Amino acid sequence: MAYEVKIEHFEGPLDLLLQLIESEKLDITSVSLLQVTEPFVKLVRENHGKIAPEDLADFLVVAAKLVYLKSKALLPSLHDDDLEEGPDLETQLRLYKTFAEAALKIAEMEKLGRSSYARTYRPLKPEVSFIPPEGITGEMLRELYRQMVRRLEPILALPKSSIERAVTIEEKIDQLRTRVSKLLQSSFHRFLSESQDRHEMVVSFLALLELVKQRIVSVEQEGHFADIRLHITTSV
Amino acid sequence: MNLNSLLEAILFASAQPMSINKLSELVTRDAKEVEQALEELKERLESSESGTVLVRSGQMTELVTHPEAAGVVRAVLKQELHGELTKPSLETLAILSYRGPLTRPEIEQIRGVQSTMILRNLLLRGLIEQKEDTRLGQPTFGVTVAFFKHIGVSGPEDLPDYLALRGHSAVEQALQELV
Amino acid sequence: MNLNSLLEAILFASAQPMSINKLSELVTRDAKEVEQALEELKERLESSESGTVLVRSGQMTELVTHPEAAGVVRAVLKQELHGELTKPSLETLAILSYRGPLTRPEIEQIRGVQSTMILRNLLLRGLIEQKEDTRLGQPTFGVTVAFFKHIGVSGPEDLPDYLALRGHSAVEQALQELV
Repeated sequence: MAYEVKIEHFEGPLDLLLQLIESEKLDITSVSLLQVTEPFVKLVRENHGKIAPEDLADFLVVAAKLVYLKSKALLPSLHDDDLEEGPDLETQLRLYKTFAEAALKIAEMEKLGRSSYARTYRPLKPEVSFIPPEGITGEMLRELYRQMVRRLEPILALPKSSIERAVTIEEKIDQLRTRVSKLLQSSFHRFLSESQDRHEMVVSFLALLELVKQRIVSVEQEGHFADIRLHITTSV
Repeated sequence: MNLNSLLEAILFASAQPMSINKLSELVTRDAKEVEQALEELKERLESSESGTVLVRSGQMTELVTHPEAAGVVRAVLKQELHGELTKPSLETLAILSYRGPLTRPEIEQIRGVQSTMILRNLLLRGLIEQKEDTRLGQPTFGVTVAFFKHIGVSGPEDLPDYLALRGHSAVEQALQELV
Repeated sequence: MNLNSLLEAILFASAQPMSINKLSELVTRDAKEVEQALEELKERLESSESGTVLVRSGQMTELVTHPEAAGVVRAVLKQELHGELTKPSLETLAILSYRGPLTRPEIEQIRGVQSTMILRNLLLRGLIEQKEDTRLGQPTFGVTVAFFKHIGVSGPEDLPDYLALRGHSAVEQALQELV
């Protein structure tokens, strides 16, 4: 696949997703999201160690959303409250792109080195006076010091709490996979029989063909007219 | 003396960013008149081809050297060219300069990645600051005068596509869905 | 950019008298051209009713505030000295009381915010002072004896919970890890 060589450096999950879509010269649509699901998941898996631990959870969230979207394309009945929650990926990516492009323009401006500078500060009177704040006490200083400590603590705990979050999301993706494969190991016959009417059956069949084409689903058939077995191939 | 010339003298003497409120206190005129006079000052500096410009970011304003003089001024101040901003820094600064002030969760929704450390770095460099307003109990952040000085513009409206992005209805809608 | 605007930017940034020779070196133009441009600058400042004027004394020249603004400029400097201390300033005093002396970058690591202007103000008010030690080429700062006296303690050891707070692990970790 073409992207394997092109994408070496990415800053966040949306940056990676956008690079994948752009390297394939696609627009941001729900269909193109499905198309880049596999390379996305693959790149996240391969770069597990290189992604900053505090960012990993966010990459996994996007991976989970993509796998979910793809699974839903296959099994419209699939529903997961957690993964439905929050902004839809397409909107989020469009918005991100707007600012990523603005950031590039700002980078160009920065490169010109046309900075403005403040006037050098030179105190008028070199002799220092003593002008203390009114009503300050040792207790107030202690409280201020404690406030600063409280501000620091979550920052220092960040790597640990992020790793914990990443584990939770990885479990979520596993659950999703299990559910999808269970549903899919059901035969093609059952897959189609879930359709309400003939029209829906055709749609399901076309959807399935598309998924096979995209290599999300592999198809096995033991003989002519035997039941067709489906397997999901997308994994994390 | 004109109010705008008086403000110029104050900003010159203080050699740091000052808030509209503080200026208004010092000259005992209301904030609106000060705003108006700062606008006049900005225009006068431009039209007289001054070597200084007025930079504005929200309530703060500062008198600084003209971006075109950057090279020589750096030599006078014996300053190095500041390190290049990283991509995540630029992204966050772009989001905050076009749409700020925003809370950390709002920034994270747009960037799709936790932003605690990047905000901390930008605060340490003085390129962003915590604003007085909070939203849903979260502090909000906005870019500082120092950021505009760094890239050599006099305020957010001088950024490329500012008006388009600031008022963009698609952006507006998406932000509302996100946050 | 005009030579006279460039000279204005230099004089503004350096904030001290400069010689014609030095200016001429900086802009790589001969002294005569610089003289000429300074004359133009002087006239431009006058005719545009600038809040600043160019003063000349022999070879030396300096950009200063307009004499008519003297009153308000004094008020600016007075306010800087006597205004109420902001929360960030008080925080900085708290860190330096318990954990000083520290360098500016160290203070910033603990506070998570750029602190140049705050240190400048606290120095000016005699609440902190530069200590003899330097660390990694940076000067260190500590509170003054006068400040300790003012809050009624004879030294940091008398501050409430001194030992626990001075060596607090979060602060130590911030100083070591968050660089």
